[in-house]
Amino acid sequence: MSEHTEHPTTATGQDAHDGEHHTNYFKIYVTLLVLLVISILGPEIGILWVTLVTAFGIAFVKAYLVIQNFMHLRPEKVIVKWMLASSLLLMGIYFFGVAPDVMKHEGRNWVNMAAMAVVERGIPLDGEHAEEDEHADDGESPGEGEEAAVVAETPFNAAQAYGTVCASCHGAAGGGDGPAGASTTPPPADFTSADFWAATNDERMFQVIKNGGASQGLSPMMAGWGVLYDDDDIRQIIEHLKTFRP
Amino acid sequence: MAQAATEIHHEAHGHDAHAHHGPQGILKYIWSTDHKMIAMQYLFTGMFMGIVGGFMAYVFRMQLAFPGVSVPLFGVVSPGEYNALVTNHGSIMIFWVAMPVLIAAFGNYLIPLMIGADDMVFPRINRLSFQIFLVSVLMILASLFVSGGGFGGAWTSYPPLSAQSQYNLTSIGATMWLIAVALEFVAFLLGGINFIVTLMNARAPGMKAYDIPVVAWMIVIASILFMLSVGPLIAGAIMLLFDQTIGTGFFDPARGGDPILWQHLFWFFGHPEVYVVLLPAVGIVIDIVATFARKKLFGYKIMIFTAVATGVLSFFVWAHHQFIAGIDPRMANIFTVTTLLISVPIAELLFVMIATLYGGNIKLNTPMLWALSFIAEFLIGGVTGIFLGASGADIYLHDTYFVLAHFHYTFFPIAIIGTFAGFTYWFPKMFGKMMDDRLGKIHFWGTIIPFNMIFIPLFVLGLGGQHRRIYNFQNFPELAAMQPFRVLATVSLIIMLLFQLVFFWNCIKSWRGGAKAGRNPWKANTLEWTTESPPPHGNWPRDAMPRVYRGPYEYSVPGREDDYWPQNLPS
Amino acid sequence: MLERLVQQASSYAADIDGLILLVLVLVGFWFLLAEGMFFWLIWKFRERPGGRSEYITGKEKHLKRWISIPHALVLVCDVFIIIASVRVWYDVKQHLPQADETIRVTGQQWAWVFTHPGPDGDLDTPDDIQTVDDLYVEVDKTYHFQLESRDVLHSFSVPVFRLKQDAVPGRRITGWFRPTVTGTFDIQCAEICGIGHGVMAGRIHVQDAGTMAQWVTANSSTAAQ
Amino acid sequence: MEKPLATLRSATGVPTGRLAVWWLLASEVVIFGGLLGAYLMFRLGHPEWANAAAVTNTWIGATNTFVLLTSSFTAVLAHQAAEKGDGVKAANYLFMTIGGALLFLIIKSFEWYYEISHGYTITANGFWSFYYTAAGIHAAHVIAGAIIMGFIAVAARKGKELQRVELVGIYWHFVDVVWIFLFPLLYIAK
Repeated sequence: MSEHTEHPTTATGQDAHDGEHHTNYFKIYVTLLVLLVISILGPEIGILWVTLVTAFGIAFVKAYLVIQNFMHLRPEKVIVKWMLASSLLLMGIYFFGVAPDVMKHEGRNWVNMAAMAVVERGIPLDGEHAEEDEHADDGESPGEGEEAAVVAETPFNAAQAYGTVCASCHGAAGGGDGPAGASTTPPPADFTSADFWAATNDERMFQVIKNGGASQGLSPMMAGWGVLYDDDDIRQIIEHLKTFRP
Repeated sequence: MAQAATEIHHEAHGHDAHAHHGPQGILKYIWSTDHKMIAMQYLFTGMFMGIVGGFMAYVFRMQLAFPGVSVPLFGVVSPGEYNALVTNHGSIMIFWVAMPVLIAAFGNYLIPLMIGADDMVFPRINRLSFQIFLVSVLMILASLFVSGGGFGGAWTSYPPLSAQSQYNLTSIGATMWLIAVALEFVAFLLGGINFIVTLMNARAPGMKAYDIPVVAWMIVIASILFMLSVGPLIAGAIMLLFDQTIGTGFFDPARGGDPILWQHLFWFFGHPEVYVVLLPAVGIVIDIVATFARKKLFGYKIMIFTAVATGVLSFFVWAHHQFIAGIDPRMANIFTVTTLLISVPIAELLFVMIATLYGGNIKLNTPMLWALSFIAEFLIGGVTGIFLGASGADIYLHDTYFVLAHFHYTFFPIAIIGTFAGFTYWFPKMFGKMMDDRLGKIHFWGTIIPFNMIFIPLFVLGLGGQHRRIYNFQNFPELAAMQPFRVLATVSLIIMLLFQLVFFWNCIKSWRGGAKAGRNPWKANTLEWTTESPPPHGNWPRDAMPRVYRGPYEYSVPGREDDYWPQNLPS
Repeated sequence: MLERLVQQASSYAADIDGLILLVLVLVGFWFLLAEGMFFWLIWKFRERPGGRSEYITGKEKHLKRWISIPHALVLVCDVFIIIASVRVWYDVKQHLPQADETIRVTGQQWAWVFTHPGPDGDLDTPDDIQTVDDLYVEVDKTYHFQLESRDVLHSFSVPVFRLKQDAVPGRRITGWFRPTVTGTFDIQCAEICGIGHGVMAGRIHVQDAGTMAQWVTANSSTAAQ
Repeated sequence: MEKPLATLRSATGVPTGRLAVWWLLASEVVIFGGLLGAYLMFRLGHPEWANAAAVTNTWIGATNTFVLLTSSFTAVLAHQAAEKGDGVKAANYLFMTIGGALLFLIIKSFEWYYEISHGYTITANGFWSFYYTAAGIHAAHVIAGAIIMGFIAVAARKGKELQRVELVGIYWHFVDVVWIFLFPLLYIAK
């Protein structure tokens, strides 16, 4: 799906470069390797500006050499250069438009407390840690890996789940008096009332928690949580609710 | 839906199939690389999705007008379903209706014909683009029926709501929505490269840059805008996908991420996206206006340059969607300035379109009515945008129904009016038959009048402080009293939807029994009218491809007997 | 103009309404002019049997004026709007006047939690008063609010105050308002926050100094017990 | 399939295939630009990431840079051979480039295996999330490039579609350039 040789202007597609073939590719290649060595050795000195210049300055030089000589941008039509330049320019606009909000952690009338807390907490420098093998064996994440472990491996805890998803409406003590429940009509179920328990049974509660209140003709504001919790989890939650029973 | 497209096309010109050596039988339609066939696939898929999106609008408007009742054909709308409906209505109408119809369908159909080429430069990439698009269509439709329901976090999909399933309760729906959108982007990246390269390289001999019809220019400028703006959002979509599925924290503040970053990534794409769909519609309208006013354009180059200027400026304005979303207030001032500046090229573009009418001999048939109504209605959408671009006024108007009415006054003219204008104008070329003008006019008035009756009340509601995406306003004492406006909007919507039946009836009737169109029913200049209707595979005989001698809008040239002068006639 | 639809109940509500009116006048002028011109042209140059259009390229000087002069005037109008808009923005969002009292507003799925500083006037002390979905403030007193969110994005919107600000989890965004009218008004959440977004309604109670003082004593004493 | 006339035309003077590759790269620039721009903002705002970055192994990164630079060199030699019409030689150089790609991926997978087994997973913290996402998207490009080069090399050996050797070369050099920037961003800056 590209040019045919019989067409005069496109021929093999390399015509535009005729006469440019004297680039000595090997010389460029060696130059690139020398630059690579410098960019690795530069930061070893440990001075910040040397690191920046050798790491990023040299990256730009290397990219320039590859683009001009290997990709043959030099003899390419000017329109191609405009295309690439404008896409790079847009990235500059993007960076300067976004950085005041994302890179900085405070500004006029706002502070990003969460980001500051994360910076404050820091990441333990565990260079040796990586060398220690016992941690690799038990699969435990060092340092900041904790959160990941929470997401992936913690056994289900019904009380905790109640605290995260149920308590905002049903109240921390199950009284149907959570802050978010204040504005719902009808009000959230009160697990501390005997009437509630008289009117329901395990199967009905299971259905409501799994498929939502609307499935049993109750308030549609009670969402179905079957997406988040499997059947065993829901049964554990029901057991937890029974602890509120008067 | 692609099935319907192919069947209609089959009947329409089943006899010229001998011209090509591609796959035979039914495969010929599914596996075709012909740009016209792919355009039809996009067009009918887009129209089908338009019906889906329209049905969603009907359901949630019914809920707003008559809260809690069982909506006919749907049932009682729960809050979760309401959110899923508004989210998917927005996503579908923009990504699966406006983009495929205006850019992909008209772009595929018109660009090769208008520049005198026999196909797109990469026909197989073109087919791949549609196939990826089709997968994304199936994905978004399937996402509505999975456990937990469709994604309900608005089409902007702001995290943490979209990133964490304990907040949105639709872990599967949200991920499928995101994948569908990402696939759609990939499809349009492939299609876009094809459009751009085709226009740049495959023009007929003699066709210089300023001999290209405006609509082809506009589709290509739109494709370039899309390509250059969507990158950060593709990167963002991958990050959000990882947040949703494997638990990274790119947008989770507790773990060092930042939800504001997503807003920037989204709107860096989201604002140029408005112009991505606007420009093709403008191009279609300009072509139709020139043809039926029998006028040369008032300033062809001005139009191209204002379109480019709008496109360039659109990259500098994105944060006006986030004035009160937590960005630094000092940045808002910069974005106010750039946003208001964008009104200058857009105003110029509209002035030039209006000025083209001066001195014309205006024939008011169906395509022309659609084209003119685009100008009249889009003007309302344009001027109401100034209120929202002015940061001070946006404090009050942000996220109210005023915003909603504003962008429907831009997107409705773009996606619906622009599509109907283009469809009725090129219908004779696509199917070889003339459309019924009387039915067309009934459909036109039956769409335009209810359209205004839907959205003018919503302007009032917005100024009254009613916010978007709330499924039942009875919870707010100050808003409950404005119920009659909501009922008016809903009733108008139902009337408008019913009038669309006239359109489908007109299509079927004209396609089966309409008058034969001939090559050039509108006496237009551009190259697509110099071949048969519908054009055969390859568009022109391979040894008689057209040559171009002049610009596309040489109407009513003094000293010529005909009031048109096709581009390919040697003088 | 807007006050006929929604009451003005804060010190800057009138400024924002004034800006909206200014934009309406400037933009409305251009809108009516363009639409008027448009329909007049359609009527004037409607199809005549045997008629023929003029050949105009748009390069003619005497015709081009009709585009270039309005073009420049649109730019002038833009400048007016930008200046007015930035001034309002500066007063409402960028520059905070001295506060008489600071409150905290926390959004969560799907309720507003308000923290009043209590009698001592300081937040994060034991005598703070927490309320849910009901905010009690005193008329003619300048309030700073610290807006936070516990889970997803919310937006604190009081239409009668013309006040709106998104709450972003992890951030504390400070804003201000000064109620000028006593009464009870709606608080809406203006940023989709999940299935309960539609019920996330609050009420703001603007009271005179006496009632407010009573309310503070009554509630902080119960909190202290 | 017979090629359309459209594909053979070249109104700009740039061959159609090459123009399309340049546009593809322009769109890739904004994809990587968006991601690396976000990374840069977070990195500058979070000085503590330096401790996470300290764990990355500069020498493995440098070896991979060397491998990619070398494969770029063989890609350009393949282009040179294709220009002279020597399909077999071009194909051989392309196979060497594919070899470079495979070597790169093998080194990468050992590196990732080591890091993941020590608990530095993608969810460990922000730095590691960006590390795996950016390098992963880059690796996906390496894999895609290697597969495309395989097809082109097989065709080139038969002397067909030699102009495609240059097209895939341009793409490959771009993948190289992305790595040239990823290397200091992820490995050197500690």
